Amino acid sequence: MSDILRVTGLVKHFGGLAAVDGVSFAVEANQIFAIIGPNGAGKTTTLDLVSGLLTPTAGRIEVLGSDVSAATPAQRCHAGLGRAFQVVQPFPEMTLRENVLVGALFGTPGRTRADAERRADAALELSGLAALADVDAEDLTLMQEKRLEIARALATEPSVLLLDEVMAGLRPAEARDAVALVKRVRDSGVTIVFIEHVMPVVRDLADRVLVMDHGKVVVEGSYAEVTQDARVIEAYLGKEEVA
Amino acid sequence: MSASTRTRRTRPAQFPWDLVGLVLLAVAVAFAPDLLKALFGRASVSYLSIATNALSLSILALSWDVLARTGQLSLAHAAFYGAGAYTTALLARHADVPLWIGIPLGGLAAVVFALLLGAATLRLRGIYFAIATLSAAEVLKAVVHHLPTGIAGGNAGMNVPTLFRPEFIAGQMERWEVAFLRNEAYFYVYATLLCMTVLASILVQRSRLKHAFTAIRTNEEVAGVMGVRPARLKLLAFVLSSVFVGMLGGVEAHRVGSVLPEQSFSVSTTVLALVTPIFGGLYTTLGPIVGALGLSSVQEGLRRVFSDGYLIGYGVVLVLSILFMPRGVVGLVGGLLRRRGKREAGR
Amino acid sequence: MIKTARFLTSLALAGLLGLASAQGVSIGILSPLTGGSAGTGQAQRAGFELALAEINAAGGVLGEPLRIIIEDTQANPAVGLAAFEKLMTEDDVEFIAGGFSSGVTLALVESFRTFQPIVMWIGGAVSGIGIDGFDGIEELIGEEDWFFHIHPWDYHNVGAATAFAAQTGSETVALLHEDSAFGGPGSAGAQALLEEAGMTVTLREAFTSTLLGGTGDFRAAISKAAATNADMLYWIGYDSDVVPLSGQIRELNFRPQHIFGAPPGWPTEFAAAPEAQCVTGLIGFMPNLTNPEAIAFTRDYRAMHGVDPDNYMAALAYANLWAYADAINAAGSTDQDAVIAELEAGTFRSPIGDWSFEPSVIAKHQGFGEDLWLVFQYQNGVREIVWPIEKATAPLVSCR
Amino acid sequence: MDTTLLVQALVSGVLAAGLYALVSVGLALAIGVIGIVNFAHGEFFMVGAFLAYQLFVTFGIDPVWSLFIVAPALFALGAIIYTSTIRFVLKAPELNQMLLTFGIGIILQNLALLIWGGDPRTIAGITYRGIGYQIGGVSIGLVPLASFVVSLVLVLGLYWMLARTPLGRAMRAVAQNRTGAALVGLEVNRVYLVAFALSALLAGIGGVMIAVIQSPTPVVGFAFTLKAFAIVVVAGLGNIRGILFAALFVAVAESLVATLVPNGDTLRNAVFFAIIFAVLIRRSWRTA
Amino acid sequence: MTSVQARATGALEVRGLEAGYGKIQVLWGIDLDVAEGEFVAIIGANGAGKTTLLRTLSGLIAPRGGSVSAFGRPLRGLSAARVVRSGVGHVPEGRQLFPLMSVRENLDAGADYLPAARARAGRNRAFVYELFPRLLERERQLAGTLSGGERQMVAIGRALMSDPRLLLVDEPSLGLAPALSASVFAALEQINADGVSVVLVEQNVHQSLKLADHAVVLETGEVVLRGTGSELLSHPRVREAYLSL
Repeated sequence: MSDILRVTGLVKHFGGLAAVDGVSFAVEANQIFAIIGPNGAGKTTTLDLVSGLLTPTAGRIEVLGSDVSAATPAQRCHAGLGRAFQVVQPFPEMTLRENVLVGALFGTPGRTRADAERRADAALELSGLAALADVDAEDLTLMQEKRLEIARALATEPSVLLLDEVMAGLRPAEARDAVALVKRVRDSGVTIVFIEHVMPVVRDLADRVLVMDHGKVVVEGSYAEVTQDARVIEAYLGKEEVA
Repeated sequence: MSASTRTRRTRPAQFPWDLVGLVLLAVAVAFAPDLLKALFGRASVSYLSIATNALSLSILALSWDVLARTGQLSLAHAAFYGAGAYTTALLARHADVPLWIGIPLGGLAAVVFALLLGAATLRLRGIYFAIATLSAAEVLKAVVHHLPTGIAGGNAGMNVPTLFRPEFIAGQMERWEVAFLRNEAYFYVYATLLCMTVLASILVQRSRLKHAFTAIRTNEEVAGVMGVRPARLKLLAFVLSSVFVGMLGGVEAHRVGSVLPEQSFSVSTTVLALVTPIFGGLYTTLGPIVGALGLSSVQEGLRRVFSDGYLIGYGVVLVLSILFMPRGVVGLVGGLLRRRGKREAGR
Repeated sequence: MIKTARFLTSLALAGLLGLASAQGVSIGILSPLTGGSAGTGQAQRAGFELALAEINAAGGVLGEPLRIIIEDTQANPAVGLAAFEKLMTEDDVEFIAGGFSSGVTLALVESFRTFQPIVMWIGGAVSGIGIDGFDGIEELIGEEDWFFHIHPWDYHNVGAATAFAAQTGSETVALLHEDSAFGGPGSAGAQALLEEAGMTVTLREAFTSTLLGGTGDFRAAISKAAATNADMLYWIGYDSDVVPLSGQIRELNFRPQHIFGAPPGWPTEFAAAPEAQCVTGLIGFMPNLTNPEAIAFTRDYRAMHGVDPDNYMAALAYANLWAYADAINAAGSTDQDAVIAELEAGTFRSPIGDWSFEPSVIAKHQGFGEDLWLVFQYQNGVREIVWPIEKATAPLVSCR
Repeated sequence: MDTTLLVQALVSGVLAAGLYALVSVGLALAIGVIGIVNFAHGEFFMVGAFLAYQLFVTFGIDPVWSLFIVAPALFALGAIIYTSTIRFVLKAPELNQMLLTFGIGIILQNLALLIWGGDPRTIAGITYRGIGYQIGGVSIGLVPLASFVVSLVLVLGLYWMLARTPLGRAMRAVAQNRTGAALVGLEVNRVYLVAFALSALLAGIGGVMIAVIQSPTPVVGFAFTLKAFAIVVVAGLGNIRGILFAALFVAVAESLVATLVPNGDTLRNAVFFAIIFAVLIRRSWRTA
Repeated sequence: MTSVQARATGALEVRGLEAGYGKIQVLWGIDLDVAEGEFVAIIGANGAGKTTLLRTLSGLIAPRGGSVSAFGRPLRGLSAARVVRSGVGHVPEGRQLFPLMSVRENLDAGADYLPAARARAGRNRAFVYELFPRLLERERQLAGTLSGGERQMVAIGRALMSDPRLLLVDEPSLGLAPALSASVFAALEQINADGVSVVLVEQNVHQSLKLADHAVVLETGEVVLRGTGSELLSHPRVREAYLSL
C-alpha cells in the first residue's frame, strides 16, 4: 500500500479565519478520492494548498514520498501533481491544442517538442476535444472549457490529478461521459482527487470520500459509510432534516 | 455541442513566414544603402540616418515587446539603454577596450541590471511593476550622474569615440560619399542588431517559450500549475529584452559621440519603447517593427510638411490609432485579411 | 495668437515653398523647436526671420533672395544628426547656422568634419578647457578653418561674471548651479576664477533644474547658501529656474548684497515681479540698450513678432545671418575659401554693435567673447545696464 | 548641523507635500475610480498653469481669483476629453489606454507650444511670491503655506466628499464594484465622467499654483506627473489618506536629504524613487 | 406539471427570454411568471443558467430575445441602474458589495441613488436592522472584513434599501454555516411575508422548495419542470438529481 499523496495537519489562515484547519488525508495509488462538503467548507482552498497556489500556515504535503510543502506550483507539477480548476481558466489567446501543449511541454521537464505534441493530441483525444484542436479557447462553451481543463492537466502527465468540480453544470448524459472519462483517466494509471457536489457522481466514482465542513475533516470513508454518517447529513441538509 | 462551435479551418502546414521574413529583412537592409544611393544620390545620406533612427526605434520597441509578452510592462528601458551606453563609454575611456568588445559588454551590463531588477520585481504586476521599474531606472540615472567625475564625467558626461571615422575611410571621394560610407556602416551595425533582435523574437515565438510567455501573461497561477516556471522565464524575458537595448545604447553612444545622464537615461526612450509596439501591434515580431517604421515615417513626414506644431499631428495619429485600430496596425491588417479569408471561404 | 497665425501661414506656404526655385543662396539652420529647449529655438528662429527679411529687403545675397531652411533638432542628438545631413544632402546648403545643446553639437562634430560646410554656430558653449578627460566643442573643432563660433565660451561667461563680481566689492560668494553639462563645468570654472580674483567661495552647491526634472523647490540649496551669509549669491541655471529661485531667495529671507544669475535667458515678464528687484543677471542683449543698432533691432523685432527680443539668442541669430549675408556678398560668390576669408576679415553688424571674428584660446574664429556680456539689474521694474560701466544706464544698487 | 537649517528643511518638506498630494490625488481619482492610467495628467496641470497666466496677462486677474475660472475650465476640458476619447477605451487593455492618454498629452503640450511658445512665462505683478514669515530664523513662505493649505483643504475636501456625500459614495462604489454600483441604480458611465473631470479640475488647480511658484512652460507638468504616479501607486489605488502620508513622507525625506547632504538637491529624485522602489518591492515580498 | 398560471397582476412576466455571454448562449427561451407577493424558487445544476437568468432580469446582461416586464412595465433594454428604479432589487451572486465601505454605507448606497427609496431609507434601514440585528452591531465595520454570512445579510439589506417590490436572490446560503443560512432563509420568508415578491436561486434545494409557493427547474438554459414547492420536493426527478436521495 503506497500513499501517492499524503497531507498532514494542513492549516491555512486568511487573516483571522481558518479556512483549512488541520486537514490530513492520504490517497493510495490508482484510487479515486473524493472531497465533498458544503460550499465554503475549504475544499478548494485545500486543493490550492496541495497544488502550491497558496502557502500553508502549517502542515506537510508529500507526493510519492517526497515533501513538496515548500515547492513552487511548477515544481509540484513536475513532481506529479496535475490540477484542473473549478472556475475554468483557459488561455483565451491560444487554440485548444496550444493550451494543452503548455501542459505537455512544461508539465514534465526534458520532453521533446514532438513528444509533447503527441501527448497533447493524446490528451485532446482522451478528453474528446480532438476535433476542436485548432479553435481559439475564447470561443468555447462551458462544457468544452471543462474538458479542456482536464485535457490540459492530463497533458502534464500527473501521477495525481486534482479535479475541482469539473462536472458541475453538466447535463446527465454529459455527466455520464465525464464519469467514464475520469474512469478512463484512472485506468491509464492516474490517481484522482476530486471535489464534487453531485452526489450520484461521487457514488459512481469514488473509492474513498473525505467530507469537510468549516475547514475540518468531518469523516472519511467509503461512499456508503459517509452518507450514513449523521454529521454529514447535518452538514448537507441542515439540522431539521436530521431531527 | 460541437455543432454550435465554429470550427476554424484546419491549420495548413506551417510555412515559416517569420524566418522568410527575417531573410527578406536581412536582404532588404543589405541592399538598402546601395539602393538608396542609386535612387537618391546625395540625399541617401540623410535617408540612411533617418532609416538608422527607425532601426534604433525598432530594436527598442521589439525588445520591450519581448518582455511585455510575459505580462511585464517595463518602464525601465531607458535604464537598459543607458547602462549599455555608459558601460561602453567607460570601457572605451578607461580601458581602451575595442568597441567590438565594448558594445557587447554594454549589452551584458544591461542584462546584469535587468536581472537584478527582474528578480526584485518578480512579485509585482501591472502598474505596480511599471512604477517599480520606472523608479529603478530613475535611481540608476542618479547613481550614474553622481559617480565621481573622474570616472563617468558626472554632469558633463563623456566623449565617446566614433566607430567609423572619416579619416579611416576617406579616399579621393566626395564628402557626401564619405558621409554615406559612415552612415552605411552604422546602418549595417544597427541592422545587424535589429536582425539579432528579430531572430531572438522569432526563436521565442517558434519555441515553447511563446506558449509559456502567453500563459504567464494570461494567468501566472495556472501557468505555474501546468509546470511553467514563471520566475525563471520572466527573468529570461528580462535578459532577452535588455541585451539588445544595452548594445543599442552602446552603439548609439558611439554614433552621437557622447554620453550624458539626461540623454542616455531619458524617460522619452522608455516612453517610445512602450508606445511603438502598442501602435504597431503587441506580442508579435512584426508589430513593433511596423510600429517603429510607421511612427518614424509619420513624424518625419509631418515635420517635413509642417514646420510648426507637427507633433500635434503626431499626437492625433496616436489617439486615432487607438480609437480605430485597438490592436495596432498589424492587428488591423491581420483582422482585415482574416475577414477576407472568411468571406472567400464562405463562397 | 501670432504663433497660431504663423502656423496657419506655414501650412499654406509649405506647398508653395516646395515649388519655389532653389536659386540663390540657402542657409541651413539647426534649432530645437520642440521639447524643453523650444524657447531657445524659437528665439533663434525669430532672430533669423528678422534678419532674413531685412537682408532680402536690402537686395538679398548675390542678387537673389536669401533662403533659410530651419530644421528641428528636438535637442536630440540622433535627430539633430539626421537634420544636419538633410540640410547638407537634400537641401544642398553650404552654410550652417543656429545650434544649441552640447549633446547635439557633440553628435554633429564628426559629421561637420566630413562635410566641412561653413558652420557658424551660436550654441554649444562648452569649450572643454579645464575639464579633465572631456573634450568640449572648442577643443574638438575650434581649430577648423570652417568653424565659426559666435557665442562666448563658458570661460568667457565666467570671466565676465567674475569681472562683474569683483567690482561689486563682494568678498564672499555662494555659488549655486544646475547639475548638467551647462551649470556643472560653468560653476567649476567660476569657482576657480572667483578665487583667483581674491574672493572666497563659501559654498558651491548643485541643484536640479526645472528644465531637467526638478520640481522647482530650491529651498534646501538656498538655505545652505544663506547659512554662509555670503555677500553675493551667484547662480547658474536655466530660464525656467529664474522665477522659483528668485522668489524663494526672498521667501527664505536671504539678503545678500548682490544676487547674480547666469541663465541662458530671462523670462520676459519677470521684470515686473517684485522679487526681481535688485537681481542682477548676465545677458547678451537687452532691448533697452541705447546704441542705434539695438534700438532699430528692438523696434523691427517688435514689429515683426509682436514681442520684445528678450532672449539674447534672437540677437545672436540675427548677427549670425547678417554675417553670412555680408561675407558672401563681399566674396561675390559662395566659394568657401572666399567666404571664409571675408568672414575672417570682415566686420559685421549686430544689435550689440559691430563685431568681428578673433581667435580665442583654441578656436580660430570666435565671434563674441567676454565683451558680449552685459550685466543688468532689475530696478523698479526696469532692467538697467549696470556693467560694463561704459554701457551702464544706471549705477548698481545693493540688495541690502 | 545647524538646527535652524534642519527645522527649515522639515518645514519646507511639509509644505512641499501639499502640492505633491494635490497633483497625486487628481491622478488617483482617474486611476482609482475609472482605472485609467492617465499619461496626460501633467498636461492638465500645464494647461491650468497657462490659463492662469493668460487670465492674468489679458484680464489682470490675480491667480487667487483665477482659481475659480481655471477649475471649471479644466473640469470642462476633462469632461470633453472623457466623452470624446476615454469612454471608448474603458474596457480596452491598459496599454491601449496608456497610448491614448500619451497621445492626448502630446497634443496638449504641442498646442501649448504653438500658442504660448517655449519661453518660460511669468505671472509678474503679484506681490506675494517672495513673502516669507520669519519665526526664530526659520522662514515660512506665504505661497508654499497657502498652496499647502489649499492643497490640504482640497485633498481633505475630496476625502470628505468621497467619504460622506452621495456623489463620493457613488465614485467609491463604481471603483470598488461596478456590478454592485449598477445594481444600486448608478449610471456608471456618468460617474466616470464626473470623476475624470474632477481629476482634471484638481490638476488645473495645481497648475494655477505652479503658475505662481514657477514659470509656466509646455513641459512644466512632466516632473510632477512622474512623481504623482509613484505616490498614487505606493499609497495604494484609491487610498486618499495613503496619498497624504506618502506625499508627506517623500517630500520631507527629499527636503532632508537636499539639506543635509552636499549637493543634496540633485539627489531629490534619487531619494524619491529609491523610497518608492523600496516600498513596492518590500511590500510585494512581504505579502506572500 | 405546468400548473402555474400566469396571473393578471404579475410582479414579473418573462416570455421567451434568451441571453448569454459573448459567443455563448445560455438561456433558450425562458418563460416565467411571478405573482405579486409570490415566492418562486429556481433550481438546477451549476451552469444551468440560473444566475444568468437573474442577471438578465436585473439588466446586468442585455437579453438577446424575448420580453421581460415587471409590474406591467417592460424592462427590456433598460440598464441595471434603471431596472432597480422599477422596483426590482437583486441580491447578486458573489454579493457584489463595496468592500471598502462600512456596512452602513453599503446599505445607504442601496437607497442613495433612487429618489423614491431615499425617502423611505430610514424606515427600510430599521427594517433591515430588525431583520439582521447583527448588522446594527457591525454598522461601522468595512464590508470586506465581514464573514460570509454577514456579507450575505448586507447584500440582502442593500437590495431591500432600494425599496423593491420584487427581490431577486442568488444563492444566499452559499458558504454559510447551516445555522446562518437558516436565519437568512427566515429573513427571506419575513421579507416575503412583508409583501415583497421573491425569486430565489438556491442550491439548497430542500430549503428553497419548502419556502417556495412555486418553483421551476432549469436545465441547460431551459425550464424542464414547473410546479409548487411541495410538488417538486416529491418529484422523483428532483429527488434523484438535486436532493441526492
